[in-house]
Amino acid sequence: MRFAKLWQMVIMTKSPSEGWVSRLLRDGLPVAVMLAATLLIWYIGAVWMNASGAIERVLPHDSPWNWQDLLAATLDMQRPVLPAPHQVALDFWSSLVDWPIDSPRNLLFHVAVTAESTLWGFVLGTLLGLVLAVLIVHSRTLDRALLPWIVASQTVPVLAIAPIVLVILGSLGFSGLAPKAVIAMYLCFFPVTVAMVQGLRSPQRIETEMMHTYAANWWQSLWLLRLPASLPFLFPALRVGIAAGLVGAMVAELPTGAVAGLGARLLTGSYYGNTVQIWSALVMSALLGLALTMAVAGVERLVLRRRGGQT
Amino acid sequence: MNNPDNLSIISQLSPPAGGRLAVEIRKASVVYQTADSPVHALENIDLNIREGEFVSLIGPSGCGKTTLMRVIADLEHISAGQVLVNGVSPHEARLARAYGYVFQAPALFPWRTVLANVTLPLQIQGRTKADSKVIAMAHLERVGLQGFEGKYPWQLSGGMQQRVSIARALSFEPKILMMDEPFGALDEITRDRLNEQLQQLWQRERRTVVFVTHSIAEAVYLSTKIVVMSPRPGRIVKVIDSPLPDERHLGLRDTTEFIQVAHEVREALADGHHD
Amino acid sequence: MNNPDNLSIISQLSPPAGGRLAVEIRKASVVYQTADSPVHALENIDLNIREGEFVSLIGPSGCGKTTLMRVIADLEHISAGQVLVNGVSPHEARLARAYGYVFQAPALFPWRTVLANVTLPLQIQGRTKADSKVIAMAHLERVGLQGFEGKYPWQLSGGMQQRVSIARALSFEPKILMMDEPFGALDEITRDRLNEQLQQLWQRERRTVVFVTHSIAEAVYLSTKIVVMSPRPGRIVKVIDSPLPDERHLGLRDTTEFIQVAHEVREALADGHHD
Amino acid sequence: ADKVTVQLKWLPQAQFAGYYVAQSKGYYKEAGLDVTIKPGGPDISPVQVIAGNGADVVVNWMPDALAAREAGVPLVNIAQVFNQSGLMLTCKKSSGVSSPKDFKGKTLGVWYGGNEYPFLNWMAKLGYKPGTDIKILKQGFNVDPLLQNQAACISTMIYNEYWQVVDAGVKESDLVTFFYEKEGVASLEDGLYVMEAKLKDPAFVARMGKFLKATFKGWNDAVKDPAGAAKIVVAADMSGSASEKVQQRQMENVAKLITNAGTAKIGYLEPAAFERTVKVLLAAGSSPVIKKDPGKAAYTHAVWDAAAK
Amino acid sequence: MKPQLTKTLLFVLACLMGAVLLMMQPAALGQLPEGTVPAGMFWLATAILGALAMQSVRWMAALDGGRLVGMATAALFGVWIVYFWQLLVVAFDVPRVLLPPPSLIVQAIGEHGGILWDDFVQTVLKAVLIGWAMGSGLGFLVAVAIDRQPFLQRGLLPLASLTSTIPLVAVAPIAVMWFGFEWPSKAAVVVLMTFFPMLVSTLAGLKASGKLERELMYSYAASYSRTLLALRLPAALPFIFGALKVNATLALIGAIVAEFFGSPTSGLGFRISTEASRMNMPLVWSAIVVAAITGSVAYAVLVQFERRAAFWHPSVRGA
Ligand SMILES: Nc1ncnc2c1ncn2[C@@H]1O[C@H](COP(=O)(O)OP(=O)(O)OP(=O)(O)O)[C@@H](O)[C@H]1O
Ligand SMILES: Nc1ncnc2c1ncn2[C@@H]1O[C@H](COP(=O)(O)OP(=O)(O)OP(=O)(O)O)[C@@H](O)[C@H]1O
Ligand SMILES: Cc1ncc(C[n+]2csc(CCO)c2C)c(N)n1
Ligand SMILES: [Mg+2]
Ligand SMILES: [Mg+2]
Repeated sequence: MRFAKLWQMVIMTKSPSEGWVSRLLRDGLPVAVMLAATLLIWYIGAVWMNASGAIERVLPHDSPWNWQDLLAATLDMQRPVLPAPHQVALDFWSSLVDWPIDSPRNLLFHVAVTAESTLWGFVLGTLLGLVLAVLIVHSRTLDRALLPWIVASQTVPVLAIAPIVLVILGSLGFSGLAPKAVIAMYLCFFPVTVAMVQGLRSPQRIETEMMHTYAANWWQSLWLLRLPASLPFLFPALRVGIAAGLVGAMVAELPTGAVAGLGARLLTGSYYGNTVQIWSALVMSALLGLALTMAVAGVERLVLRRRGGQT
Repeated sequence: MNNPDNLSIISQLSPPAGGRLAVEIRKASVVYQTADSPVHALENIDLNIREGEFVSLIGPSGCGKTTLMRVIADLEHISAGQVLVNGVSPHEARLARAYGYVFQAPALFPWRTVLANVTLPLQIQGRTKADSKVIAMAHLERVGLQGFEGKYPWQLSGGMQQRVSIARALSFEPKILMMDEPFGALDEITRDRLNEQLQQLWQRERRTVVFVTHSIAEAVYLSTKIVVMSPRPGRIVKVIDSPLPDERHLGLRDTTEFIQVAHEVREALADGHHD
Repeated sequence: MNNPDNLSIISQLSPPAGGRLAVEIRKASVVYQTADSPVHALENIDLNIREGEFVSLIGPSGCGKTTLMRVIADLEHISAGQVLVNGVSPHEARLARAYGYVFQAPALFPWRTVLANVTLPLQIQGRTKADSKVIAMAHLERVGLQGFEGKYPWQLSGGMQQRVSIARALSFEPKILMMDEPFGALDEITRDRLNEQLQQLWQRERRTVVFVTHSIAEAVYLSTKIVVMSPRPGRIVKVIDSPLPDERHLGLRDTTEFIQVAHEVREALADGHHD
Repeated sequence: ADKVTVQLKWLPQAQFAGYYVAQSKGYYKEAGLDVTIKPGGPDISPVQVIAGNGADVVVNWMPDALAAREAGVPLVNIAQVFNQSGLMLTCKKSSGVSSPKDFKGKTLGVWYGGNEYPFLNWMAKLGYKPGTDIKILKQGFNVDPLLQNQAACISTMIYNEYWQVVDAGVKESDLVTFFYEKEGVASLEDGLYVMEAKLKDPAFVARMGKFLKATFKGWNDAVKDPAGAAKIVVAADMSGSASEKVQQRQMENVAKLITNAGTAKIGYLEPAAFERTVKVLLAAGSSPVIKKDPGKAAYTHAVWDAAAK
Repeated sequence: MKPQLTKTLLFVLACLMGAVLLMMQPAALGQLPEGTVPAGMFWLATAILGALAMQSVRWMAALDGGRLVGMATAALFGVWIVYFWQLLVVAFDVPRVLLPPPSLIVQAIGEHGGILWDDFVQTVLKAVLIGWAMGSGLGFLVAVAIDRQPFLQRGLLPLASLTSTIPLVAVAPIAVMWFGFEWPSKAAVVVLMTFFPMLVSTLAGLKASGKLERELMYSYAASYSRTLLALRLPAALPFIFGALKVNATLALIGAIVAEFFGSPTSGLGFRISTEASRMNMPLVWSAIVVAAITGSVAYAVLVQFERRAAFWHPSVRGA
């Protein structure tokens, strides 16, 4: 019961008075139409892009075939350039129901692996981002010396040097989850730092001066004014951050031996020429990304509600 | 350099008769360093404020009213001269929580309820939760906001918000109440009502109040002493001791006595307003 | 439902004697649909504004002054009743560029110079560049801003910005000038000066002006007709035709005649102010 | 038990069946070893891993290992599992390639990361200048460039990628293949390498000896029973992508590269084969893999001898 | 203010001199005889220099002055980082395949300047620039096009957020399959990565103009296109530039990573991946340095453009 209520609060997007039917119509209908359009384009694209491959490898060379054969062939290829939506859906579904949840052939198994390193990276990255932001706001030295380098740090293609990072961390004794979490963290912390620097500085002068007239100390100003004021900045950054962390975690899976996880699944799909598998892993990673950002958005809503529902 | 000296005589002519000095300002100057040229926000200011006085600062934009308030509140440092608050430096006075400051905007924290906003300074002073709550509720009642303590600031009208801000400034019982255009953003009717309430509050408690306003009527209605300032550089043009009785009501504003004082203030303002 | 009928008699009692009707409002209502309950922003409003009149709307916050202005300016639709501007619907009047609107904030485009801001409506009307510039310069001079045409808005003080906004509204010579608390954010001295300039402008050109203010003094000083409104639901409490002479100066404000009208307005306000 | 970590060169597949079989059948445990098998992948350089102390022994190809030696990571070959090269160039007939002289003007897919040197050597021999006479593309992990006709030929392994092309629907009769072994540019592939410094420790040598012995036992089993090996490999694949059918076929082909399986010579590095590889590598056109002959220090039979005992 | 400046500069100079002296020690040059470790004195000197370096940055930061001082502080900080990287990597004898000292990286940049230039041309001038311009441009145009269609917006934006969570590692192999191994496939990845941030930002930017300003235009009976040009696009500029800046780094990273999945034989990503597996770490790091400098310069250039174009915005004019 409590859970149901909580869940309702999480998924609630508009004021409760608005009927869910009208909400569904207003928000759901456009999405449904766009989805349908996407599917249609996808099918057309599948036929279009697979045609030459089908003619070359699938359709008989010696006997005649008509366009229906071609159509059927393009939508049911072993190694399509673009698999048809129903192929992906079937593969996706069968991976979920045909295998036990702890089997490496079940996508949820990989979701769990990737989500774990993503979440660790997210938590660590958020903490790092918070600490850096507090330090930067606190110290002019760090503001001037560090902030430009934090921006520059993001122009280093971490994804490109993930293998090196992994080896270096490995030589320091970190292996398994840790290096993946570190790379996810590297991508996570930046948006948090930038937003929090902005957020911690968002209190107007009048507000900081008010705290000054109360003779509040640094810690009290931080805790009572700066942190609460920065929450509206923090949450959008967290949403960006967790998506970035997912990318980091998946990339980091490749050089860890691609043992398990959605990134590994993508890689091996590509390696074994299993295009359909790539696409269902891709769909799954997009869904995971959506779920994670929605979870953050849910927490945001709960927190903002606790402080009165407005920012 | 003779003009200010001239003027300072005025304030020195009214000696600290009726009580101890709450604020003592001697030859204070404030110069802001800006990119192109220094701004003389205050020049050679002399001013005494006795305990229990209601002093209004009035003058055109940029004449240094806010700066003067900020100097007293230790939010700004003087470039020359001396300032004493309750006999000590503004810094010590601030640490001793000698004053409450009400800004032009209510500056309430939107993530805190009305009650939590009022308890904020108490919490910072280390009072217990229960204590703070009792005190805060008492002050909310005093400004007529009982029943609203659970609301969030944006659920209140502008006038109510400003009253919360006043309750907050009063809550830790500061000796001095500093108010910088507290009613500037309100409509005239609400403003009148708050003026009346502020008057009654001052009647009851006789705290020292330093008040900034742009409205002549407001200054005359509220104050026992009106300080008229002029800009570039910021200085005091005239200090007018109000002949009005201490007990006041809004109807007073249509009396000739009131109009007389208002006229005097307007003339002083026009004198100082030379651009 | 009888009360408004009652009140509407007042405005019907003053027939369109001295000129054609610029604005004609008959039994107009505006209801906002909100999440919980509908807000009756305006209810059964009757109002005639003749050409060349200077009409002030005054009343407590939320009484519908802005809504009324917006209805006339075709920024809001009425839920019931009828509104005519220059004899046509507000929509047609807007397309015919019948009015200039001055908002409470200056609403200048920060990426345009002062001059470019003023020429904007002229350009939209399809005037040539050279033409627009000549007209804009003339209007900038009229509000005392010659020499500032090359500056950007943020390089001006609040009062100067508001004057730019007025020059912009005047520049395309609209028959009606709508001003929604144009001086609300300014200090009293600057405000006085702009009031004086506005008065002189109206003297010279006798445009129809609809003006919203919170200040009784301002309303009395400027208007030929003062419309006092009250909230929940928004309605007209009283329409006061000013007995003051058309030619006015700031000194007028200390006369008994002025104080008399101000008193009348204040009383009407207090009547409508029931909360 | 003694801990041993082995870093593979590629994803878990039958190419490494010997190790998985030895692990699965408990041969390592019997030898008193606790072996960790780290799978590789496209972004894993076994050399970096062993230099970063992430493994005791790595599976690597000789060009890569000798290049690492020159770059300051002194790897030493302790055993050569594959005594034949499985590397080949696979072309579509339809692209107009039927012999090496048809390469001119064509796009050829090549694996980088050390594997390009034998190829460049070959092209140098044929007299082609990369970039002008032929166009080279850095091939990814799969055979798409050939299927999408983006390249006339691509690099494949006889035990793996070649069959992926076939599985994709291209008939074997439509393909032309060039084996490096036959073109005389082959270099030694999967071998076991350790850091030189560690070999000074007799205990390490003994441990590796036990490791080799158990590993060879695993390889012998795998070669004998490809189906069983495939099952074990599939079970070890945590990505859930490997299939038994594919792995069994791979194992059957890998078996052809271990011609000495089942004999006492399994895993023995023939000095002559080593010399041949070095020669190929030293002569790779304008930029040879290695600039100087590493000499006999680059391999040792000490561990193999210990295992043979 | 002036003496403060001189004092700081002198101190920085003294620190740098000390740094040069320390760098000339055998331990710092890696010239210690095989098997010996640097002496305690060396570590002591290093620690003291570290403290001095921190102090010098602190003083530099405390100077009054605008962006120039800020840049100088950041530069000084960077110099110290590189310096201690060099010192410690050599002194600890960290294997070159793990982390090469900066000196070797600089040397590699010098030696392989030609190669790196080719890589730069291949990756940055072709894939990144074209992809970035196309992706951002397309995002902008689509945003303007669907600005008037709330239905399309409500339908597209959730899909956009869904798409934006697709990791580029998944897209890159598909792009190579579809568009070939040359730069168009990299550009395609970049287009996909940059399209949605620009779309979303521009849509937000077009909504950023104040209600008052929009009503002003309405009261002038201004046309849709007029309002767009005179009001809404200028007001959207800060948002558009924000997206351009984010996209610049995204594009660079995207193109480089995409090159891992098949490429011609040049390009920064190609260089990084092939040289890494060849243990040529100095060259790998050279390519990374080229990428990082490119990204930072692009960012800085965009900031300059923004200062010109959105000169009126409070964040630019420093109000
Ligand atoms: N931080 C500052 N830096 C530079 N000049 C300043 C600063 N603060 C205020 N000034 C200048 O000092 C003078 C006095 O400002 P102050 O704010 O005290 O005026 P004020 O009387 O409160 O005006 P207002 O009625 O507009 O609030 C003005 O000319 C102002 O421009
Ligand atoms: N868009 C809206 N939706 C719902 N209610 C509205 C809206 N705009 C105004 N109102 C309500 O309509 C009433 C009249 O508002 P209006 O802005 O016209 O008042 P006003 O007299 O201009 O007040 P003020 O002096 O504060 O500007 C108020 O109660 C207000 O809350
Ligand atoms: C990045 C990269 N791509 C391909 C290879 C070549 N390679 C070596 S072993 C092996 C397995 C064959 O099934 C393959 C493909 C490599 N070393 N590195
Ligand atoms: Mg002020
Ligand atoms: Mg209004």
